[in-house]
Amino acid sequence: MSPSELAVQEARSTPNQPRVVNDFSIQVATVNGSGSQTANLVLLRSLLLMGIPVSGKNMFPSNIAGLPTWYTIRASKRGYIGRKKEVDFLVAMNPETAKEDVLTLDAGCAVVYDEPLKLNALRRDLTCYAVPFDKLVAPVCPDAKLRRLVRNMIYDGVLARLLGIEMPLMEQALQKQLGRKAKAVALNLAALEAGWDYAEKHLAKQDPYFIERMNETAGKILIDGNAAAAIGCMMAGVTVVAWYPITPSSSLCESLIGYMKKYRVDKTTGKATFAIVQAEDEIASLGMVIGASWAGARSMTATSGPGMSLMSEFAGLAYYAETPAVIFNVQRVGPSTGLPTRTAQGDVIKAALLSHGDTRHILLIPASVDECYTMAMDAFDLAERFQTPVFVLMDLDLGMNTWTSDPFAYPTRPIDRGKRLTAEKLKALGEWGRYKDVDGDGIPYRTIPGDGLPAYFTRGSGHNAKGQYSERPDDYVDNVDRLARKFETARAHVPAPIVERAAKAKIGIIAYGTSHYAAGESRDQLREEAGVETSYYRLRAYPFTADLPAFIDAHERVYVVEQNRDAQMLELMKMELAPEQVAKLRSVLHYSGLPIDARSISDDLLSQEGFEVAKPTTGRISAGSAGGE
Amino acid sequence: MSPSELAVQEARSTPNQPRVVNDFSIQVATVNGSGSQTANLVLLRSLLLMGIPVSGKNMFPSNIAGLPTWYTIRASKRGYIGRKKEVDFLVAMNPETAKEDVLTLDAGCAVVYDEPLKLNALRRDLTCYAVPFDKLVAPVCPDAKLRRLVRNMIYDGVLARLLGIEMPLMEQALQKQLGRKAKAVALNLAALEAGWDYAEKHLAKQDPYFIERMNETAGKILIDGNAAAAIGCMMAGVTVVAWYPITPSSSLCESLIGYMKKYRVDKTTGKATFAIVQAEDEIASLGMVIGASWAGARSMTATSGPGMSLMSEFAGLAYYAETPAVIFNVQRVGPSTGLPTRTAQGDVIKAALLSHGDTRHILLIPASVDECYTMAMDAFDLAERFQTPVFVLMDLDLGMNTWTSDPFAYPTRPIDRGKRLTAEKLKALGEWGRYKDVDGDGIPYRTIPGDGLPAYFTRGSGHNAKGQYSERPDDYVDNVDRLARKFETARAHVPAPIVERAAKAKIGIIAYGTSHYAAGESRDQLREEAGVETSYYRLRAYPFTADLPAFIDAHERVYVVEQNRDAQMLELMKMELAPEQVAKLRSVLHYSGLPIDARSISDDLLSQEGFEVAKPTTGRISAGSAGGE
Amino acid sequence: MATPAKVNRIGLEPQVYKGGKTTLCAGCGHNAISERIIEAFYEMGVDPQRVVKLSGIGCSSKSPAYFLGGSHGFNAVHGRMPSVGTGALLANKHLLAIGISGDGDTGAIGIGQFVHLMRRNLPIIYIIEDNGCYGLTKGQFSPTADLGSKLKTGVVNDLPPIDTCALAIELGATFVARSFSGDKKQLLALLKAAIAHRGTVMLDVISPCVTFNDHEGSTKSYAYVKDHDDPLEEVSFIPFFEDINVDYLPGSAQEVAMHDGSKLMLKKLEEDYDPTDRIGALRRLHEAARRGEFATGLIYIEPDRDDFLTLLNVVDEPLATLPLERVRPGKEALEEIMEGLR
Amino acid sequence: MATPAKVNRIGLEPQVYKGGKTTLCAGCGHNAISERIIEAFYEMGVDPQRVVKLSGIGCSSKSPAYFLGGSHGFNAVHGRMPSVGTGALLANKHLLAIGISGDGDTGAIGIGQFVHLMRRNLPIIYIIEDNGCYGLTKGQFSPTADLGSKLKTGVVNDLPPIDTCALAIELGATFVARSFSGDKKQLLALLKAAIAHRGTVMLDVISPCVTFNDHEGSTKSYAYVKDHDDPLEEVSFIPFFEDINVDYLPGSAQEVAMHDGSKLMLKKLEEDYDPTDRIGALRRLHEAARRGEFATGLIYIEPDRDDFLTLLNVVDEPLATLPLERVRPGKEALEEIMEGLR
Ligand SMILES: Cc1ncc(C[n+]2csc(CCOP(=O)(O)OP(=O)(O)O)c2C)c(N)n1
Ligand SMILES: Cc1ncc(C[n+]2csc(CCOP(=O)(O)OP(=O)(O)O)c2C)c(N)n1
Ligand code: SF4
Ligand code: SF4
Ligand SMILES: [Mg+2]
Ligand SMILES: [Mg+2]
Repeated sequence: MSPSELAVQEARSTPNQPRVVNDFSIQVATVNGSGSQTANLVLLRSLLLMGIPVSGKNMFPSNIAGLPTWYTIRASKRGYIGRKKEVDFLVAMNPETAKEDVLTLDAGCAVVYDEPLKLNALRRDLTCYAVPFDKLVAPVCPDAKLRRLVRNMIYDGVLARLLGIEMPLMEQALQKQLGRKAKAVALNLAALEAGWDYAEKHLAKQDPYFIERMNETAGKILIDGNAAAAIGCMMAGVTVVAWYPITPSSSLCESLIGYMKKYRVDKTTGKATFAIVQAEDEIASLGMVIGASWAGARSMTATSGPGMSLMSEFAGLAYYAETPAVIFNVQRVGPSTGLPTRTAQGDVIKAALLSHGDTRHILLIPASVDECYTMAMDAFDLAERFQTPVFVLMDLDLGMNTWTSDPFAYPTRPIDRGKRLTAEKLKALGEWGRYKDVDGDGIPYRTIPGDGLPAYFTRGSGHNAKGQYSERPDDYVDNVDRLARKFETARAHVPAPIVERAAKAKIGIIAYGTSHYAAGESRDQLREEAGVETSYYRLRAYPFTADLPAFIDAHERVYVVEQNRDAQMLELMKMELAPEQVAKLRSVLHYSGLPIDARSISDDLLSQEGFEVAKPTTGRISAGSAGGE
Repeated sequence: MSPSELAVQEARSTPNQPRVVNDFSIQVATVNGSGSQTANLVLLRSLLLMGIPVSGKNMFPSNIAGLPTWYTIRASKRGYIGRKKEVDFLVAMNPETAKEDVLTLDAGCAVVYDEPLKLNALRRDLTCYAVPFDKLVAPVCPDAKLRRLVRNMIYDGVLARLLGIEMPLMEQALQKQLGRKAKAVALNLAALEAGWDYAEKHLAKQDPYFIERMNETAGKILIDGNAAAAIGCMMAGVTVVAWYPITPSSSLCESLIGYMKKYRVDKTTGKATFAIVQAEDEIASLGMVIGASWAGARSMTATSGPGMSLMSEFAGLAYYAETPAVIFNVQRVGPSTGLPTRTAQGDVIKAALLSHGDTRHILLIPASVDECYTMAMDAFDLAERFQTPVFVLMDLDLGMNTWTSDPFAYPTRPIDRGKRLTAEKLKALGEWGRYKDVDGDGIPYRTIPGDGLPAYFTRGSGHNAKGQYSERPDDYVDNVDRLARKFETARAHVPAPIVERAAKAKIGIIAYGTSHYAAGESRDQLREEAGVETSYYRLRAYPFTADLPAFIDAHERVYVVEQNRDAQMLELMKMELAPEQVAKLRSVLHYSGLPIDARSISDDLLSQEGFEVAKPTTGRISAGSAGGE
Repeated sequence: MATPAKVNRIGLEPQVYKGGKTTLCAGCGHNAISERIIEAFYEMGVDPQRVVKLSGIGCSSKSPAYFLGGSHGFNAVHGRMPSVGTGALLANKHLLAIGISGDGDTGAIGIGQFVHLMRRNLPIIYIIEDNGCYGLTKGQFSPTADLGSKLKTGVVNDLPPIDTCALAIELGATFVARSFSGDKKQLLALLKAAIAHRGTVMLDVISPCVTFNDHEGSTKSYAYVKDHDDPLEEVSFIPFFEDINVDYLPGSAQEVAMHDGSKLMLKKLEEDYDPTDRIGALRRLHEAARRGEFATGLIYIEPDRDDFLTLLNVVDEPLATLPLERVRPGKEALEEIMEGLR
Repeated sequence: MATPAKVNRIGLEPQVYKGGKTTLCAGCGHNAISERIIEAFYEMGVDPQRVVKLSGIGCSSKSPAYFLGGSHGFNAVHGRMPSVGTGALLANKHLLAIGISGDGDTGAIGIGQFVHLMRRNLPIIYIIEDNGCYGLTKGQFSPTADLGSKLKTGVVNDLPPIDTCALAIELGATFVARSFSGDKKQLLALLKAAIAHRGTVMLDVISPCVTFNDHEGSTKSYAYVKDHDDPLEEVSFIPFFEDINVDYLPGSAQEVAMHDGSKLMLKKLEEDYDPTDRIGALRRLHEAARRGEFATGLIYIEPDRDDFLTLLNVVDEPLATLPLERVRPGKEALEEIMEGLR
């Protein structure tokens, strides 16, 4: 682009906007497999190093290379880390989507684009910066084959200059990202600088977006939820893992393998204190977990919706046979051959009721990477304490995206291995029966193979309290009533909700998992834009804890925010709440496959409250390729 | 037993009871694999031939031979065909359970028993008839190997004499049962007569139970629900069946094979108008059904809970890919290695929501063998009309027990093959899109391979209205919203409930499936014994039809009667009814594995209504073997 | 003057046999296989309306979208293509079914359905696009990964591979072949023969994953496979509608007569190889594997066994479209049944 | 004077190795197998506390309740015993696992898990109680039903059987044998050898279903199997703790040294049979099948391959009971990880 062209474009922008500092979103549109992930993570980390609360979300297609991908980075001085619906600053690298990407922007946005795309011709209400990426990459990367990968680093340099990100921090982020690969570091540093230099020389700042140092991120880490959960599993002392690859859960087990190889192999003997098996499918995965848990190991698997569906039969068996099992479900959009790389909270009611017959499962629902870590530990404790499957419901957004967090605290609590019979206990009990409710909490004592204590023959429901085969109606009823009692006991042991009561709020909001961030931001919007005060109840587990009814009672209307079509958590609530409480419940749903955003919640809630809501903003992102197969 | 012993025993009985005519239950306790099924069915049919409303229920163990089995026949002049909780007349053939069988009887009951068991010594408040079965069988059956099988026919003869069943009808029933097996007929006739003769000569009638001719069964048939459903499937024009054996659904497909071989094979060419495949498992069964339906066949499978669990993933795919599928689930007690030979309505909510993600399925719930027949036809029509899986929820009680019914009516309605694109329609539409909602009812038009019309590539949810690959958020939302609309459309097309409004009733009862009979009988008990009038709503399908709220509104309290622990249908109702309606709902549950009985409902309902209810009757049957392994 | 368009024997242009634009990685072996499928169906003059394409889940299972755009296709669930294909063929026995699977889709989650499809000799062309890894989930080992093969991360596979060809032979498939996505000629000939065969065709095509499994140390890299390809014979296919006579020295070639009158000519590269000898075929597979090589070509054929649809003895018309009168027995039938129940 | 109780080498009486009273049909082959298992474990002096019994669903899968009453058992779901067994062994590698399955449980719904268990060479004794039918669901054909075998109703099976032994050999099992519930001596010897083997033992025991599949026309009836039993060798087992020397004519027997020092003596009935030759074993199975016979005895053995648990290289103690300090890395570890994420 010649300087004169640039001048034309400057005229088109709207230079009189006020400065927007540390409060905007950058979207990078590329194709996957093009190495853009490195550039995006470096950008993300550089903002973290600038001390600014930041979040990054990857919208990627269900293939390996060559299809459109959007990475969105949000800087938010107020600490909002949910998805922002509107894009403020676009980096348009992908010819295939560039036109639509630009056309869907709000007026006043900024665009850095690959010069040949000539996007400046499309609209006059944007600030456009053309960058000749190919021309810039050639000199810094003589090896033509590597250029495709290095090219993206150039936009980091451009953005650093345009937004005011400090280059030393950018370089530090790059070093961190690429680790000890010296050659790659050198190449990318050169590209970074080429971008900076080009912007310095050729691009005149016209947009209102600025990054300035803050001090909000000292000591923070950057991690995805899957890796966080993996650390939690390791710290929980998991010993047997069986898994089958599936997006978006694979990286949980893959991270775990990495950590375990490093920290759970005996330094002297080279022997592992764990066994991790890539099973032939999800049925086998859960079967192995059940077998291992039955034999006394802390055992887990991770999967997503299709895998969970396949686990249905075994999940019911484990519920009835009372074997522990920890199952991570990193949720994605259903069904199979659905949208495996999009996020959802769509398996909630399914997990709660998984299997045929009368079954009910414990669910833990982390909202943050820190909770992925801590709840992984909770899950093992609860599974062993209650001798039952425990599902940890994450989602793609939490599991695969990179989040900032305080560093994880070393666990102070010992692990809870539940009611294992011991020789002393046996003596105290006099007679042991595998399914006897000796403590009145529904939880029986168990023995494990090889422990030298009485053996029993494990089956589903066809047994009496002693564990002997029985088809007697009374034995069956006694047993399933005890199981129901056991589930009731669990209410007091699952993670309690995090509740924020606003003094005069008539409205309550209930959210869970990753809906939390958008819900929190929406509460600010509601207060600040519409004067609506809200209380907040962040649900963290099923069965619901005893305080849920009270929260609802304390408000006139309560909105349950979730990321599925059928309001699944609300359905679970309706199943057990009193009608007076149900009467107060409303639903806010978001189920497009993109992470939920605050604006959508606020608009929906306000319109249900009778407010006039502006037409949805145009800031609808074009994530997703269509047609033409 | 000598006549003098008999005299002792007579003294013990209570001869002053009033005559009880055509209103009592007979329970035959044997071991399975002993040929008692023939004797029991002959007894059952003889009562039918006597013109008396009758029902038979088999409580059998989960093995093949040698374990306790109880067959209960109920004669009811008022036409009650649900299980009667109390046993009035016991035939105790099984040494293993005889003691407990006798000890759990109410006072005044009658017992025919195998003499060596000496059951008369156990209680003085029963009428006991000793029969030396071994002595009687030897002369009528010279072949010692066959005696085990023939021996049971003797108690039919004894009962005929004691109760007053006409021998010619008994013989007619026997002929019918054994068909053309002349040798077997002769042997069994001899045994029947030996029983009669023995009773005639040695047993003095002391109990109050009598059978007398009525005229309530003219033209009626005797059939089990599985066979009835099979006839319905054949009449529906099913062409592809894939199944995997599982109790209690196997006999549905096995009956179907029998009928199809007889009526659906071309007489001249010997070629079949159907393909029935025993698949390798239930996942494959449903896969085959989906493939066949997709390619245009009317296709079905039948299974039970464990199989349905395994079908979860495929069920979700079919919902999203919009392929028809008819799935019979003959419910049994969960889970796997549970009580496979006991009945339950335990898969209701699971079937409705089967699979991960946002899915919702149509359920049809027959209560009678006639409905098994008609709803089988409805199921295919609905599956093709709505291009979605349809579950027919039966249960072991309905599917495997023998029921009386009016003969089935020949279908008058043509079959509905749903919205299949034709060349004309294509012309009219201009452009076809596989998932376009052209009629506003959520139902798109489909083409099938080989029809010469436009082809499409079938996937789950990753497509736009034209059927092209898409990951666009808006395409996804549009599509799943249309699916929800389609499900709404179905409300008006599923079988409507059968409603009986009682003029001044404040109480409503909702029941479904086999709970119907006990519910109906309970309504009479409530009226006659406690003066409680009730209205009745027999639910026959999910989604619920539009009149459900109105029924609830019209009553103060509504009891939902079902055979599972968790009140699953009630849960489904709570998920969608208004809080005012939910507030009126109560639950009556029965989940011991035995069919529900009227007395249990009445007692439970009355106690919820604040009535003083007598302690449960002792008539608790000992069905089920325990322990000892 | 427009040159007359190139058409096949049923008058269709090559274009008709193409599909959507591939979304697989550039250079992926699967794309080469799609191209051969397009050629084979074009050259054999198959009516696309008669074809159904089935697949499971994986990069490979996506590929049916990239050929035969005018045919119906069904991208089913992971590992369950066989059952969906079986159902489709039960509904309409005149369909020509081609199923595409991956080594993960078939060898791991789908091995059960694979076994039973082979056993039934279902008339389907079952192709495994075999790259020894799970491409779509980013490169984990699949059950066909060879002992000692390395992941990019350096992890070594310590389990023996499942040889899908040996398995298929053991289980009763009647046409078992192995090929290489890089061997255009062999693959094309085998695909044409597959179209002509009546019964299960199991065609394992080694198809390198250029993104995750094409490095040094991988035994499924393009280079490794090219180097270790051990063809059993030179395969050529002579369709029934072409009148070609090929002369071979006596004993130097074996001619296999196909069901539809086509001929498969196998020019021997080894004196004693006989693809109709089951145990010989198994031995040969084991031997090649022991040497770290891939025996390719037609490994086993049994041209005359009844396929599953024949065993079922159904009417000639597709079951899917039989009219009501053919599928609903008359009133008398119902009455007879009722009478039997009284 | 009380006679001293008969005890085995670890001092336990035979009674200890018994289980609950069988609920299977009188005469069921499965009961005979349970009896041999009781004998084998007694005579080998296995500590019942070390044993875990796993099964799927079926009459066969019920039978673990009828032997080794003092051992833990798990009656899992249909066809999935292998995964539960795998899990149990992962948790505690010192357990001795015996899995009982049926031909339906293994051959139909469970064939996928079967394939992968064999491939892994998991150290388990995997017994198929093979009656060619689904006993517990009343006699339908299973995938091991032979071509042409008849149901009681006269229906003829028109699909070829899956030969689980051939499959196991193809897949990598290291001890593959077939026996007959009616051949006490052979079965007992094989079971003892199974206990001594380290790796997957796949033992297919033909076990007639007297209720549904014991009639004329069935190829799995007691009479038919007795008539068509084709033993490969006379098997005897000499446990490591017994000092027996058996003399055979040179060349008339093959001695297989087991992992624990025991010896398996195979008195040859055929000159050339060598159970360490994979392809020879497959050929012999095929030949017997072609003749309508069942080759029984030790079909294949590979005594030295590393089993799955060895490959995993885990610590010597059971994973199940490692104390917290062994399974939770220290504070430094977490800090190091956190530092890497900053
Ligand atoms: C039930 C289920 N489990 C797991 C997955 C995730 N998954 C998608 S493709 C795939 C493996 C594909 O490997 P392969 O069949 O070899 O195909 P390739 O991509 O290598 O061509 C897996 C595990 C899934 N879609 N469904
Ligand atoms: C998921 C599931 N499908 C079907 C069944 C029903 N079922 C129980 S046992 C059995 C077959 C058993 O056959 P086999 O394994 O050969 O054992 P056998 O009874 O012959 O010893 C079947 C199909 C089940 N329990 N679970
Ligand atoms: S990841 Fe591998 S298998 Fe998948 S498209 Fe790319 S090269 Fe092909
Ligand atoms: S039905 Fe057959 S397999 Fe089952 S217990 Fe009886 S004889 Fe054995
Ligand atoms: Mg692959
Ligand atoms: Mg069997």
